[in-house]
Amino acid sequence: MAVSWLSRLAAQSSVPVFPVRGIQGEAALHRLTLTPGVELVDSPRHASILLVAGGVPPDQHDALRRVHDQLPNPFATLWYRSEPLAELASATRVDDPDALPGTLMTAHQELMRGKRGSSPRLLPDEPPNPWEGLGDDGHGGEGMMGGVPYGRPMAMNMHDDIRDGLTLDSLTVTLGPFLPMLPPGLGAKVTLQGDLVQSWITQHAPYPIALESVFLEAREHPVPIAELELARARYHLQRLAFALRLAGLERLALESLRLAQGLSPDSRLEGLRRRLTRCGFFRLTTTGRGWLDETLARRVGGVAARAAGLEEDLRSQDAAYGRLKFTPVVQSDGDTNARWCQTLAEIEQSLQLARQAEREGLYSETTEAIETPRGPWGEQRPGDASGVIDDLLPGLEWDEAMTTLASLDLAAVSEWPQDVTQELGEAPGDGADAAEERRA
Amino acid sequence: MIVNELILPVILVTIVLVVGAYLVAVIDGMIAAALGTPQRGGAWLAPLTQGAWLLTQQANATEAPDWRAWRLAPALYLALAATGLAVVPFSPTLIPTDLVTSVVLWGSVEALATVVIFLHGWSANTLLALIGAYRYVALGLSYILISMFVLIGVALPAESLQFSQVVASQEGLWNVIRQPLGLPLFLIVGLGMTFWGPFNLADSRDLAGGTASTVSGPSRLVWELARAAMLVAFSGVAASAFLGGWLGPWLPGPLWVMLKMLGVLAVLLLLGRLLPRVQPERCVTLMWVVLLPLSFVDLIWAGVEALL
Amino acid sequence: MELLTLFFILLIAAGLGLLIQWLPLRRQPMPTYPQRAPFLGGGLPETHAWSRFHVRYYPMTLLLIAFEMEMMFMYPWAVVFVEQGMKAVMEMGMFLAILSVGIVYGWREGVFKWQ
Amino acid sequence: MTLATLLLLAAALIGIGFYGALSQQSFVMLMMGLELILNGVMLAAVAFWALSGAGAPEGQLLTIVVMAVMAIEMAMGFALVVAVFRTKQADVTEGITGLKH
Amino acid sequence: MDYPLIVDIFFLLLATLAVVSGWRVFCTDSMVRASFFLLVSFIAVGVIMILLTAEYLGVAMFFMMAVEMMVMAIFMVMFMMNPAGLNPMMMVHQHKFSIAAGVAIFVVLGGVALLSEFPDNPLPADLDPVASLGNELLGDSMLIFESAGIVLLTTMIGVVVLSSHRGRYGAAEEGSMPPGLEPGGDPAGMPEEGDEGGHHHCH
Repeated sequence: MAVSWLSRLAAQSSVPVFPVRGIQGEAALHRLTLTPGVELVDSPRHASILLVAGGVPPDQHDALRRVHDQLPNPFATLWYRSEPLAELASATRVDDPDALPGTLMTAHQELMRGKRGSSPRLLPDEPPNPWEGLGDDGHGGEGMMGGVPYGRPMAMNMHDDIRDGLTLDSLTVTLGPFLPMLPPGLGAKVTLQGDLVQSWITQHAPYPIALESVFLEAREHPVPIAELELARARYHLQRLAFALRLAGLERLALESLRLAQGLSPDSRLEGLRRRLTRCGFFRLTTTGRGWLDETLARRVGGVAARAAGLEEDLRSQDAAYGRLKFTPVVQSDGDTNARWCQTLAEIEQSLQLARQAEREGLYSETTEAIETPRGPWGEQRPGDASGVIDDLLPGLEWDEAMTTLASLDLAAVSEWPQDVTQELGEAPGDGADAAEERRA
Repeated sequence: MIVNELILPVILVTIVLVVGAYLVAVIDGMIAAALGTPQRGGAWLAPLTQGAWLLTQQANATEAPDWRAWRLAPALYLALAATGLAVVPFSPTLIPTDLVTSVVLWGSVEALATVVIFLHGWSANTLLALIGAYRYVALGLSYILISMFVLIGVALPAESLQFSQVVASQEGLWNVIRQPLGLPLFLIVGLGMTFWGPFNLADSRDLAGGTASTVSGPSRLVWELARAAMLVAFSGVAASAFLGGWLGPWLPGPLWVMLKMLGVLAVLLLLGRLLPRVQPERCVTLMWVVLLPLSFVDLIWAGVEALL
Repeated sequence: MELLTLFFILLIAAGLGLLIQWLPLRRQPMPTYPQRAPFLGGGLPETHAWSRFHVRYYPMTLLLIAFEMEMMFMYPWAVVFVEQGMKAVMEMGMFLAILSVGIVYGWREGVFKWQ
Repeated sequence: MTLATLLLLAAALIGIGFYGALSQQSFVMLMMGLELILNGVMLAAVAFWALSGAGAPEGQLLTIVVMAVMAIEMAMGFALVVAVFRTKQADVTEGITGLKH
Repeated sequence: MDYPLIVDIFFLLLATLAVVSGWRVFCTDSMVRASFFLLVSFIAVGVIMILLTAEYLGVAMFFMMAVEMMVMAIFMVMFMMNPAGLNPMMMVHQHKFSIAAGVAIFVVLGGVALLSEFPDNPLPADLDPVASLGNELLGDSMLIFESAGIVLLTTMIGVVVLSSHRGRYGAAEEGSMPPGLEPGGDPAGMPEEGDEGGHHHCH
């Protein structure tokens, strides 16, 4: 009796969702962030629903199985525009972004009320290494440091420390591809000593990102500059939102996303920028670390290059932009701080260009070389630049490494455009959201 | 006598702790909604449904945790919060633990909180929790000196290390006005103690939840409850040290204490939502090089003021 | 008496904390090994996380112990501050001077940085 | 709780502390032993102060001084361990004796 | 001086706790547990001190020892192999001798405690222990107070010189570098001297 009462109460809680960010799943997650009653959490242990948003390449299915098995009972899985794993063929699959929040909530409620069973465990219940009863002490090996107690070897000092002279144990782990603070798909083999990154070897490049279709159209025929610039600003705002969420600024992250959602040439960035500066984001959170030299900055391209002082922007080759008196903004320092300053400056510039271009009804003219928000697209699309971080992150403290990573845009550009209906569709919760706010 | 000195205070502390922790969640939800976080359902029900969900969720384990320490840490953190609340005088007579050195006892609660939070992250035996634990220790060992200086500042005019005397010494003028630097510095300590908002170095997002990243179900419920309870205890101490505790016209003393606690809570929760997380290395430097000297200034101010 | 009250309060709070955890856990089976593996976004650790953890702020902790000891003297001093008047003020001056020298020296040597 | 029982407890703590200080190979564990000895000493000092010294303030002062000794011993001890470890990559007592020569 | 029965009961419990946790320090595999067992032992002794009306010293014991044992745990984990005791281990030498020495010391000291006569001079009823300590510190024992300050300052400096490899006079063999690098000069993220507040903002 008491239990059923408890589960009825639990069914009314907001839905804790752990998102696995697959290929092209970001847009749906941005919308979920703004949906009331859904909470995107950072650890699978804090979730009742595993949402696989977007496709996952077959070679990463093992990693997906591991994440799947890390959710505590009871939990359900939901596949958004993604093929469920073979073992979970009967799992719920959703393709319509509008239906996603509703399906999530129903799944959570059914789970709590006991109408839906928990998703089955996929991996065998075995320790990573057999250990019980082996060796001197029954701990899987001999000696103080030998063996595999509880199924895993002990940490040893393998690398000399790179900062002070104390060489202590280093921890080597593979991270990703579904770690929420890394870019989607990025996987790496990382050695840490203390909370300092000793070495970082990128194993899986981040998933290619899909740009809005207007950028692909711009490669084929002239498009309105206003549209192009708004799409650019939207892209940067969404990246900013991710970094702000990471920095614990939930409020500004949401503001940034909302701004992106309702972006028009009349949108203004000043409010967001003022709040960012006032709350100390540039002083307390971003650091002067993560510095890219000229070669590395050129490899990454785009914002990172201009933040490092390279005046490279393909827009200056376009005659239409020339009529708008476009000159690229640049920063000189090339560190995390400079990259965010650059991003903000570029959003502002894009909004201003969009206003001007709309007034004058300008179309882009050059189609051979366009500047995407990710970087220059001349001969070929901006490629994967995740190799850069292998040199950049060693020596950084974990928090610095994550902040640096968030400030870098490394993924390649996909050849497919982002799904249009998804981006332009009205957010389902918007009206209800405002009503809720008033009531609270 | 037993009723007045034993049963009443025990019940009072328990109720204030539990109701206070609930109110922390409610106020935080309201602030979040006011700042634009989309919310479904009322702020009043949300903590209860969340708690119910955690109770029905399975408690997670790790491969080889330090079981006892892992389960004990949240409970001990809650117990520390209760101890902190016990030193708060609710009225001249209604004081759960009126130790002669209750100010120092609160200092020990702060120091022991660091130990407990470390233990919570350490005993899980996973990378992210471990980093969170160690990172928190850097913060915990930095704020403790600031807190001590600020509290010694309020002890000077009272000529006592007893919170009831500290409150009594504010009869004429509250310490928040008499020692203007004190309360802001102390609030920073409060955010640090509960790793809330800008000082959330233990359970931060960049560690996927840090020390709490591997706990789920009832254990996580106790941990979050204890964290909220610690905020309540802290606000009680701040209210008596700086806002004149039970002093105030018209209303009875205990009511004043609770109103002031609510005020401090609201400020803390708002700060937690408005400020970004401070980068750990910068946080330590900030504490030692900026805030600690400021607390020296506060102490000198308090000393000169007490002698005049 | 106040200690007894404190003891009961401690007992209730700690008991509550343990009970909430223990009651639902009685009937729960041990989670499977894959579930217990550390969460690294699908990745795996090579070793146990428990290790000789390289703490990057260790000089700061040692400095703190010395500071903490000074605080030990400060509390009784606070009680008699008003009574003792000028003498106590001089004492305070000396204390703060020592501490400030310690902080400035530590700062110059980069003690508050990650080593 | 009489003076005799308090001193007996102090003696027990000191005894355990001595066992630890003598038997542990590692320098940090050795320091644990020393701390336990000082723990007993402090208890004895307070017991004398409260029950036998008629509240002479020197009793409390002695305790504080012991505590200070403890803190200094710990801070210097750990600093030494760091310095030794940096040159020798070892933490056992033998490492420290090596430093003397 | 007579204490009520409940005090005696609590004393007995606390004494057991202090001794048992003190003993557990040396027979647990996990270094973190060992440090915190020691902390428990200290806290138990601290509570006994409070029962003896040394209210300041008892409570001060809590915060001093909480910080010290936290630092202790950090260093123990840093420098001991197998810090969590995942593999059972025994890191002792001269074991028998040490046990004998420990027991002998207990017997001798315990004998002294039981057999010798100490004057029975309980605390005066009107004594304020904290104020008396404060007055002593600012009165007769001023010298101790002052010299403690100096000694602690020396400790601070000594500790920094010994433990920090980034001292001005030479450094450890590896990983050391002179201070005062040009800002932003090192991609490896070596800490730079004096980069407080000098950060660039956008306006």
